[in-house]
Amino acid sequence: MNKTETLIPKVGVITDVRIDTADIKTFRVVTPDGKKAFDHMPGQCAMLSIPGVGEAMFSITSSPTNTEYMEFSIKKCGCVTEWLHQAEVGQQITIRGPYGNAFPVESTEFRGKKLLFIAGGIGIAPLRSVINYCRHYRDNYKSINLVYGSRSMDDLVNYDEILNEWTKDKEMYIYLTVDKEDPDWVKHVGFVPNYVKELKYTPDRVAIVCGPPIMIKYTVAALKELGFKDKQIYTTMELRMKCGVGKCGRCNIGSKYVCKDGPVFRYDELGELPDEY
Amino acid sequence: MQMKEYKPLIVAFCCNWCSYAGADLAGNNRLNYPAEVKIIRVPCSCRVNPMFILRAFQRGADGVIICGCHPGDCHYTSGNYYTRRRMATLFSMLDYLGIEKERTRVEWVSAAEGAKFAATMNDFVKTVASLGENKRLEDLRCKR
Amino acid sequence: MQKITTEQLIEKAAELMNEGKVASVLGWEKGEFGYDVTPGIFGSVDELKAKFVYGDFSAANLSKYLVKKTEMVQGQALVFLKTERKILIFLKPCDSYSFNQLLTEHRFDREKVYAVGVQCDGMVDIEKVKKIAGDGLLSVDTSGNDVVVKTLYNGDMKIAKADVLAERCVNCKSKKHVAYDELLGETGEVIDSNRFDEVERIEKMTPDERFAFWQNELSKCIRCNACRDACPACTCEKCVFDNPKSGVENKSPANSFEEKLFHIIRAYHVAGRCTDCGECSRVCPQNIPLHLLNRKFIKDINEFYGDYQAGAEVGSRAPLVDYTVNDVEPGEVFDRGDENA
Amino acid sequence: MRKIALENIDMLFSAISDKMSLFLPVDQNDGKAAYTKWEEGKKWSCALNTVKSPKDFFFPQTEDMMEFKVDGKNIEVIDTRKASEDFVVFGVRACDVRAFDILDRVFLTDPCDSYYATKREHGIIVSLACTRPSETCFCTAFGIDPSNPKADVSAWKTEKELYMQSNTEKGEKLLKVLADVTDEADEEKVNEQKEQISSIMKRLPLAGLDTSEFGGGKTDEFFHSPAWDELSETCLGCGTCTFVCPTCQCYDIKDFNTGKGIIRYRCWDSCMYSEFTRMAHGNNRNSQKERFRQRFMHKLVYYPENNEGIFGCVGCGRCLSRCPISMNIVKVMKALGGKENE
Repeated sequence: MNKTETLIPKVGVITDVRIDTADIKTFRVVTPDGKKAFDHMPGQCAMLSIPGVGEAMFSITSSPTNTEYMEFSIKKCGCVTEWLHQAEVGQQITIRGPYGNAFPVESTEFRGKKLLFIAGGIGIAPLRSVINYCRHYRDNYKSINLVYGSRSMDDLVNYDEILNEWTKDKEMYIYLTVDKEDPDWVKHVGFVPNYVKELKYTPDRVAIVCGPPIMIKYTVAALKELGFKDKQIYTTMELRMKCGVGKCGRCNIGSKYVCKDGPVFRYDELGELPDEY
Repeated sequence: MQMKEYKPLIVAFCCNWCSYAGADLAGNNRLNYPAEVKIIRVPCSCRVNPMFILRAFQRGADGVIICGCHPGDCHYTSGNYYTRRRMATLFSMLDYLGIEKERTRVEWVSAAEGAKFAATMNDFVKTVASLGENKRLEDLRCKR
Repeated sequence: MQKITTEQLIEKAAELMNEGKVASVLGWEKGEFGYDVTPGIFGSVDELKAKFVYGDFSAANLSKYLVKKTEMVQGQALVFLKTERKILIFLKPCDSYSFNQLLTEHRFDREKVYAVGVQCDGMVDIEKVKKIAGDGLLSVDTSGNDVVVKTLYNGDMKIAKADVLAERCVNCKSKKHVAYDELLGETGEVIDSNRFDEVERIEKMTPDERFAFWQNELSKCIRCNACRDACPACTCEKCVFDNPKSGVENKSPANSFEEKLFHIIRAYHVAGRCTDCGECSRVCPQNIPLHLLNRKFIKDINEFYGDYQAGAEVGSRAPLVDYTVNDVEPGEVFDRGDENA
Repeated sequence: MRKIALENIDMLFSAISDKMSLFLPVDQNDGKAAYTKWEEGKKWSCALNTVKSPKDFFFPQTEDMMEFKVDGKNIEVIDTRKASEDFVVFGVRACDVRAFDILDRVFLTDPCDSYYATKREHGIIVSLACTRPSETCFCTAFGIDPSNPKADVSAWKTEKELYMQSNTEKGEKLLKVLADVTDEADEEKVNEQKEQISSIMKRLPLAGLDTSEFGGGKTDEFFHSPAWDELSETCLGCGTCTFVCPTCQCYDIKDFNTGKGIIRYRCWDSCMYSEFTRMAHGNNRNSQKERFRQRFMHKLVYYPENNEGIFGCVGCGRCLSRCPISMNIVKVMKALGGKENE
C-alpha cells in the first residue's frame, strides 16, 4: 500500500449480500474494476466506511486464498452496521487496510499442529478466514476441530458452508451447539465452554477462541481445566478504532495497540496487559 | 460573467395549526410571495430549538422566520408563549454577538391570515435582501 | 471582619466526622505552589490535617460534585453504618446559589449533604498576580489585605489583594449564603454590583464592533469543554455536543460557525438557570470572557421578565420555562435596548 | 554562529517572511501569547511560552483529509490536499522541540502519516533558549536542556542580541537566507547564558522531580495503584490538559456533510472524554478514573515502553497552569512515586 495513502480509502463495491441470521449479513466486496481490494492474512481487519455515516473496523472473514473478493460477516449493532444492513448489491463503500497482525498460520505455532477452533456467535467471522486458509493448505496442519455455538439454531452464521463443505473434509470435526432447546435441533444443546469440557480435548493442540467477552472468559477457564497452557490459546480482540494504524490513541490495552499489535493475541501476551478490555 | 440577481434564502418555521394553514391559504388565494422562502412545518412554534435556527444559517439560510399561532391561540395552550420568551432572548443574544438582528423574526400568523403571511414574507425577504448574504453566521464548508 | 482560617474549617470538619455526622468532606486540597488548589474529597481527619486548605485560591465551586458524590455516600452509609452519614460540603456564598439551583432541579439528595457556609473574602486570580509579579512564583500567601509573593526574578512583593481579585469577586453579586446547615464566619448581603457594566459596554458598540469583539474572543476557543464540564448548571447526563445522534456533535472548532454555535448554545442551555458563579470564565484556558454571554442572558431576562436570580431560593421557576400572557414580543426587545442606550 | 541586534529584529523577521510564512509568539489582547503569522507591526512576545503548543502547525486541531462525492450508489474519493509551502516557526522552547520528536515517533513510524509528514518536511523550526523559566517548568526531569534547545536553528536571546546556530541542513539554508541581516558571532555570550540558565533551573521548585520510578515495563506496578482513585476523584473530564499538551496526539476522524459532498476531517480528541472509547458493544474505559489513568500511564509508562524509554511528557508546564482543577502530571508523579510528603 502506498505510504502516502494510509488514511485515504479505496472505493469498494458490494457485489453480494447474504443473509445469515436475523442480525448478521455477509457482504462480498471488490473494487469497482472487479478485483480484490488488497491481500491480507487470516485474522487481519479492514476499515469499511460509508461517507457521512462513519468508519468502522471489521475482520475479513474470507480466506486469503480467495483471490477474487473479500467477505465481511457483519452483525447489526451500531450506526455503520445498521446502514450496511440496508445496503443493496451495487452499493459503493470505502475500504482501507489490511490492518493488524494475523494468526501465525505460517509459523510452527500452527504448522504441524492439531487445531481447535472455538467460536461463539459472530465470533466465527475471523475464524472462518483461518479455517478456510488451513483447509486450503490442508497438509500443513493436523486434525482440525471446530466447536461452534450460538443462541439458537437460527443464529448460526455460515451454517450452509459448515454443513455442506467443512463436515465433508477429512480429519475435520465439527461440533455445533445452541444455547436453547429447539424441536428442530437434534444436535447438542448447551453453552460452548461446557461443551468444550464435555468433549474432553487433550491439550496437545492449539486453541483459537473467538466470541463475546464472557464466552471467551469461560472457555479459556474450561481449556485451562483441561490442561491447556496460556501459550496454546489464541484469541482476537476488539476495541474502538479510528485510524487502524496505532496513532489515534483509542485501542490500546496498556502499551499494546489492538489495531497494530493485535487483534490476534496469544493468551500469555494478554496476561501481561492490564485488565482494561 | 453576468452577475446573478441576489435572492436571499429564507427558512420559515411554520406551526402546523395556524401559520402553515395560513401559508396554505395564501397559496389558495394566489397571493404572491418569493419562492426563496422555504417552509418547514413544525407541530408548534415551540418545537423550534435554537439549534434549528443556527443550523439553518449554517446550511445557507440568509434569514430565519418563525411563525406561530397568535399568543393565546396555541393549539397546545401555551406553546407559543414559550416560543416568545425563547426567541426574545435568543435573538437578543445573536444581536449581542453582532449578527444582524434583521435576519431573525417571529411573526404570529393565524390560519385565516393568508394575506398577512404573504405580506410578512414579502417584507422579510425585502429586509434580508437589503442586508445581503449572511456572512456572520455562515459555514464556508457548506457554501462551496 | 474576622478572617476564617483553614484551621477553623479543619476543626469543624473533624468535629463532624468524629461525631459520625459526616462520612467524607468535599473541600479544597493544597497544591505545589500555594495557588494551585484542587477540589478534593477527604475521608479522614488525618487527610484533612495533611491536605485541606481554605484561602484565596479555594476558588473552585464544589456544588457540582454533589451530583455524583451523594450517590457514593449513600452507598457507604448502607455498608458501614446504619446511621445516616452525610457528605460535608463547604459553600462560599456564590457556591450556595449553585447548591440551591441543583437542589431545585433535583440533582442531588439534600438529606445526604451537610452544608457549612464559609465566609468568603474574595478569591485571587493568579493570572492577575502573574501579570504584576511576572513568572517564577516561588510562593504566594496572604497577609491581611495583601498578597505576599516570592518570585525568582523580581524578588519579594506585596500586592494589594484588591488589585488581583478575580473578576467575579470584583463584581461580587452577593456575600449572602442562601443555603447552609451551619455557618462559619459571617454571612453578608446581596450586593448591588456593577456586574452588567461590561455587558452594557458591549451592547453600546455598533454591530460591527460587537461582531469583531466576539469573533476575536471566540476564535481562541480550543473546544476543551472545560466551561461546560465545570459549570454547575451543565448537568445533563448526555450533553448534546457529546451525542453523535444530535447532529451537532462537533469535537473541534472547525470554523468560526462552530465556535459560535457551541458558545451560543452552551450559554443558552443554562440561561435562566445560570447563577453567575463565574466558573466558566475562571476555567477557560484561553481566557475567553464566557461570563459575558451568560450575563447577557441574565440581564435580558431581568429586563424582559423582571429580576430573577437563579438559586436564590429553592423551587423557583426558571424564567425560560415560565411565561406571562403579556410578555414582550421578540421584535420589541431591540427597541427596548435602544431606549436604554 | 550568527547574531543580530534585537533592535533590528524586525529586519530578520521581514527577511524570513519575504521568502516564506513566519509564525512567532505574539501577545494577544488578554496578555497571553499565541503563535501568529508575522507581518509588519507584529511584535514578538517575550512570554515564556504560548498557551496553545506549536504542535498545531504539524498536527492541526482540525484538518480536512479528503472529500467524498456521493452520487446514488457511487462514491468518489477526492484528495483535497494542496501543495505545502515552506514555513518557519520561530521561538519554540526546548520542551516543545522535544515534543516534536515525540510526535514524530508516533506519526512518522510505519505506516507514516503523510499529512503530518508533509508539514514536518516543510516546517523549519527555530528554537529559543529559556532565560526565565517559570515555577511550572520541569523539562530537566526529562533530560531536556532549556539552555541548549535543539531544532533546525537554535537561538539565544541576550539583553541586546539574538544569537543563532544551525543544526540541520534546513537550518543552514535558513541562516544563509539571513546572511545579509546577521553577523558572524562567537559563542562567548551564549555560553555565559547557558551557565546562567542552568543555575536558575536548579532553583526551580520542581527541579528535583524524579522520573526514575517510571518508564516502560512498569504497567503492573502502577496500573492498580490505589492512588488513582483519589487523584481522579475530582477530574472534570474536560479536554484542557490534552489540548494544551504539546505531545498529546489522540485524534478523531469525522465526516461532515456539507450538502454538496462529505468532508472527512481529522480533529484532536481527548482520552479524558467519556465518549472516547465508546463503541457499539460498549466502552472499555467507563469511569473517569480509567480515562484519567490512561492519560498518565500513556505518558509515563506506555509511551516509554514503545519508544526506548523516552517519556511522553516534556515538562512544559502547560497543564499545570491551565487545568481547571489544578490536577496535573506533577501531582500524579508525586502521588504514585510515594514522595508526596517529602
